Amino acid sequence: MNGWILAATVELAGGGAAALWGVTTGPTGRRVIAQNLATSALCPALLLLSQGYGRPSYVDLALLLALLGPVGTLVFARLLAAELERERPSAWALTWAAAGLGAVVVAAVCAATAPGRATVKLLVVGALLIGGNVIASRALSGGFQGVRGG
Amino acid sequence: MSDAVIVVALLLVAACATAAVAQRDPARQALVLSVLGLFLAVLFTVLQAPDVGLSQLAVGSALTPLLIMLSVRRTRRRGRTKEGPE
Amino acid sequence: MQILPYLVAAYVFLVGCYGLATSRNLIHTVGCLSVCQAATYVLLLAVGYRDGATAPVFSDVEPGSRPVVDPVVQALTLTDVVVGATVTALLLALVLQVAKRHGTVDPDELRELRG
Amino acid sequence: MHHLLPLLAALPLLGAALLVVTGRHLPRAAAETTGLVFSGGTAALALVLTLNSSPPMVEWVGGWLPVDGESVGIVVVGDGPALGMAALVSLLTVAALAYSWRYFAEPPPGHPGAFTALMLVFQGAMCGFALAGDLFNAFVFFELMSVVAYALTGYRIDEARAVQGALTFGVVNSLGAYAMLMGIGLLYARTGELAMTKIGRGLDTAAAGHGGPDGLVLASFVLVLTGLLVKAAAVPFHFWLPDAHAVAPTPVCMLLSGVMVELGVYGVWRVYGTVFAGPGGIPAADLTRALVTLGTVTAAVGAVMCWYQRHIKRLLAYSTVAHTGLFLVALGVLTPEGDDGIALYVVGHAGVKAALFACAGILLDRYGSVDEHELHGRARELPGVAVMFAVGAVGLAGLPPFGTALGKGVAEEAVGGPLTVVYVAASAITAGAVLRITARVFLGLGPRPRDARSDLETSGTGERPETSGPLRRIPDTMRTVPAVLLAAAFAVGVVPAFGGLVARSVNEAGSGGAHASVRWTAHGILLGLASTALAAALAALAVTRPRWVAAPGWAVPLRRLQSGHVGDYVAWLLMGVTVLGALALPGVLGG
Amino acid sequence: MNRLRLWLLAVGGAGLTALLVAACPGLPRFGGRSHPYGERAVRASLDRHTANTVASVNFDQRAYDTLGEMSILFAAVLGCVVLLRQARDEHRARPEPAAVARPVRRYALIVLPVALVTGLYVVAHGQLSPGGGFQGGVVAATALHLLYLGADYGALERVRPLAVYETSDALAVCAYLVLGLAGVLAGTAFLANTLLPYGTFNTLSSGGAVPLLNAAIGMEVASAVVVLLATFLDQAVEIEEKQGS
Repeated sequence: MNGWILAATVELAGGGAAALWGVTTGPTGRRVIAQNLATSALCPALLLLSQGYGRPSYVDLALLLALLGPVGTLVFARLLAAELERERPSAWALTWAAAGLGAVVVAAVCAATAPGRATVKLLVVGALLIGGNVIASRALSGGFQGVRGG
Repeated sequence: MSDAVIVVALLLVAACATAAVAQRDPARQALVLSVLGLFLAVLFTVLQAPDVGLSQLAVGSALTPLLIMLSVRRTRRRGRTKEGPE
Repeated sequence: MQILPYLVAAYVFLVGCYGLATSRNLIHTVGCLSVCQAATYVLLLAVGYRDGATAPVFSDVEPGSRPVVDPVVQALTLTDVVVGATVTALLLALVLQVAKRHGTVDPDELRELRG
Repeated sequence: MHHLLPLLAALPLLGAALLVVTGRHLPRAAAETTGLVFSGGTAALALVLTLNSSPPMVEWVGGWLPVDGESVGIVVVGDGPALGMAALVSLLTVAALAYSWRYFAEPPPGHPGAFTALMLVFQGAMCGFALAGDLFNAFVFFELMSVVAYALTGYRIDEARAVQGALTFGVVNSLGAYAMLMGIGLLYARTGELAMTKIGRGLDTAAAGHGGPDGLVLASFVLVLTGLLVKAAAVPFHFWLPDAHAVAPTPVCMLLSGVMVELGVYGVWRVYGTVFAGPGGIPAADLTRALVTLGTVTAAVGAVMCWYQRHIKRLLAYSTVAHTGLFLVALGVLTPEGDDGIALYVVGHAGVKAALFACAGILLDRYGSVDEHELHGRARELPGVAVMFAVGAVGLAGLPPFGTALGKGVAEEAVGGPLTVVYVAASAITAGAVLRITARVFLGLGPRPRDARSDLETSGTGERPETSGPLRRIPDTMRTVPAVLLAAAFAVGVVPAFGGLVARSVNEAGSGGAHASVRWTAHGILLGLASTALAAALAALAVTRPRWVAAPGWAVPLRRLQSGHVGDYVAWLLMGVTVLGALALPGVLGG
Repeated sequence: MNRLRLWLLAVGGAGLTALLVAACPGLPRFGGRSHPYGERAVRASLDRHTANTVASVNFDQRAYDTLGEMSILFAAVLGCVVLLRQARDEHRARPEPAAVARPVRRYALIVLPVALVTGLYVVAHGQLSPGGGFQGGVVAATALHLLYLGADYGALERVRPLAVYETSDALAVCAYLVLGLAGVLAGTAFLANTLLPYGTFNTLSSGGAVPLLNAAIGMEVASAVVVLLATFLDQAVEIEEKQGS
């Protein structure tokens, strides 16, 4: 048990429980937001775990999640567009808080690894994570309109 | 103590599975299932199975939700045309 | 901790079965089936786990420097994940056709195939 | 020679892939010929290997030969029963493909070979499952076989019943497969091995440590058997079968009822014999209790439900349920004679049942209906089909010298005592129902039956022919295939060397090395004649005095259980797990 | 809810629970050290210079299982194509183009190439680091569908000649089988990994036939997922029932 794993455990417990609560209660719009935030909570946890286990190859998991998590949210934004258009859910404070958390974790892990290809990969993960989440939030609060036939 | 993270991941999976069954609306269930996929991927990571975690992420985060949501859309659209033209 | 992962696997399987039996929507039924399958992943990987070990992937660690978990169950689970995804897709295709031909996805309203 | 064993699974898969690659550019006839070539080639290979299966062959896929008895590869077994099942599967696939020659109305646009390709994958999957000597590998091919079967069952997407039946089939069988995988996981946890023989040895070693089997062995036994018994459609796991077999396209029905269900029984035999038969497994008395109980109930329920059907394909599906029960009973007594008996019975039954389904398919395509009441007397113009249907019925009853009669006679002697009654009754009732159909539909005997309560039964009216429009003339392929199948079922009993060959190869692979001889006995011949006479009497009674054999009150709840609701079937599956566990419990407690 | 079903469920569920709980004490302690097959697999993998043991189990030691798994995917996709074909009473309608907010569209178009490259990377490194043909193939196929999410269905259809994907799906299956048959023709065994040199440990070409089988799976999975999603998208977006049917 080292600090990295402890941090990951805390983040997993807090972020995971919050995401689970959010995704099972309330109106549909809020649930989709919670689904989006689950990505932003768990992706940094995966980075921390990779560092904690001393296995740089585990970063691939975070990379894949940062790539595909927002894609999944876009799926919901696209196919639930009619409902979301009515609700227009937005939680910018939470989104930016999650983005900040992601940035902090990426910075911390970067600082702990020797500069090189691994750092580039981490930065790509960070950029994809933050960019993806912000865009997914944007898509939820009215990114798709007039989606009927398509 | 080093098992704490495994316990957390296991409990999240169990809770999320319960929630996925309890959501009776398929669109909402798809949301919970996608989160369940993420929790499973994390559980696989802490059980030191990154290969399986990767495939769970690849399948669970975008592919399965897309399939379910497309099916929901198709069945709902059917219901709408039955009620009459929009 | 000794048997918690196994209990979780059993619990998830049972919860999935409950959902299957009480489902009111066939798409939901297919979702519950994938919950049942999640139980098999948890069981298999829990069986292969080993305390303090790491993944049996030697791209970034020296072989033999650290104990590794069982790779066989991971390969089995990988196969299982693929099977789960494809079965979900095929069953959803059938649900779509049921929706078209019966006009409903509620199993209680299907009035064929009795006796 | 043994290097060729995995090809039995690989060749049909290669054929299917090639058909999809070239599918867009091939004319339909070429696609179907390709299918026949690949499936026939596999059948030939299976036959050659079967004839060379003594002594049994073993192949380690990938060349991972064991070092000091330990291997990391997958083992494929080529003993008599495995190769015999593969040969049976392959020959029946050839028959089904020949039957469906230019059969379906409209192949999916751009995929003229899709149906043939799926049939080839189905064949490859069943061969792979039959040869599997590794438990997880068996699961993979089991799942492949199921997935193809769901797709084939729902092939006629215009039919409301077909898609519902396929979905029920899919959900119940997938759940059964996952239960089986849980069981495999438990076995791996205990022994750390996946090859069946190694698991068996591992269980014995573990049990030697702490005296006899424990809860884990029981749980894994029940879970693995659940998967296999769902496939074998034992009561109460059987509900999906009539729903699926009655709605699948006819060539698919021939395979589903002819061999796929029997592969479930074969799986039980293989898994018990190699994994659970040792001192660390489930004691023989418990297996006997479990299988004989479930088998008897299955035979009874199948026979009763079969009798009250008016949908002809559904009736045949229930007769498959009844016969599976008989197979399970003979398997459960765990004697070499019992094993030989079911081996022969399965071969004969496959020919007879496939031929009956083929005849039902002719009715469907000629009249657009498979309803006994609606078709009353209409099929008088098809005397050839009538003869085949009647011959199939007496084959089902076990009239000597059909292969079914030989197998049934040997099995009856093996089970002995009151269980013989189950054999005679179940085969007589199912055959009587088929004879009743022959009399009413093909001969127009008796008054036209009146429709009963429609919420209790599924009628066979309003079905759509599988060909483009109702057939005016029955194609030669559709007539020849059932005739050949019936002749084959006849030959199984008549060719004297065949029974001995089957018995020798079955006993060499299992049954603890004990050899039993298989021959016609006066006892078996008399019982076969008795079943046939009883069947004829029942049919005559039903046609002339319909009121005497009308559904009594006690049958209503039984029929209501078949509710068409997938939730009910899942609940029954859980119930079945519990019953199976309870039946196998005493040995574990005692140990 | 049906009363009988609830009773069955209660009794059956209780029985299954008892069975599974009874099995738990018999299971080895979680995290135990006895994994005979696993240890043999690790040794065999290192002998053949495959850094990712899981890839070695999947594509070398238990490649026959992977053949079955691949066939399941192949059969399921073929099954979906057959089941979701256009029925007699249906017709196709052109979907209307969707209005997508500009940042979302831009994001989709930027991420698409990144995801494709990631997918290929995951496939190519399958025998070294976590990942492989299956994971990478799904990522690559999902990437293509960003076009649907970021633009509309018409844009996706323009880059997706379905026939090509169906053919490459089946070709990949053929390639896997032919690689397996090569072993039989060479006189060793089906799917034997003895024909190619094992290469240097922890490089892209190590492991003999493992990278080839891995690539075949990657191609198969990517094409299969594209076809699978295409059949569902067609249903959800294009195919409509005729009015009055």
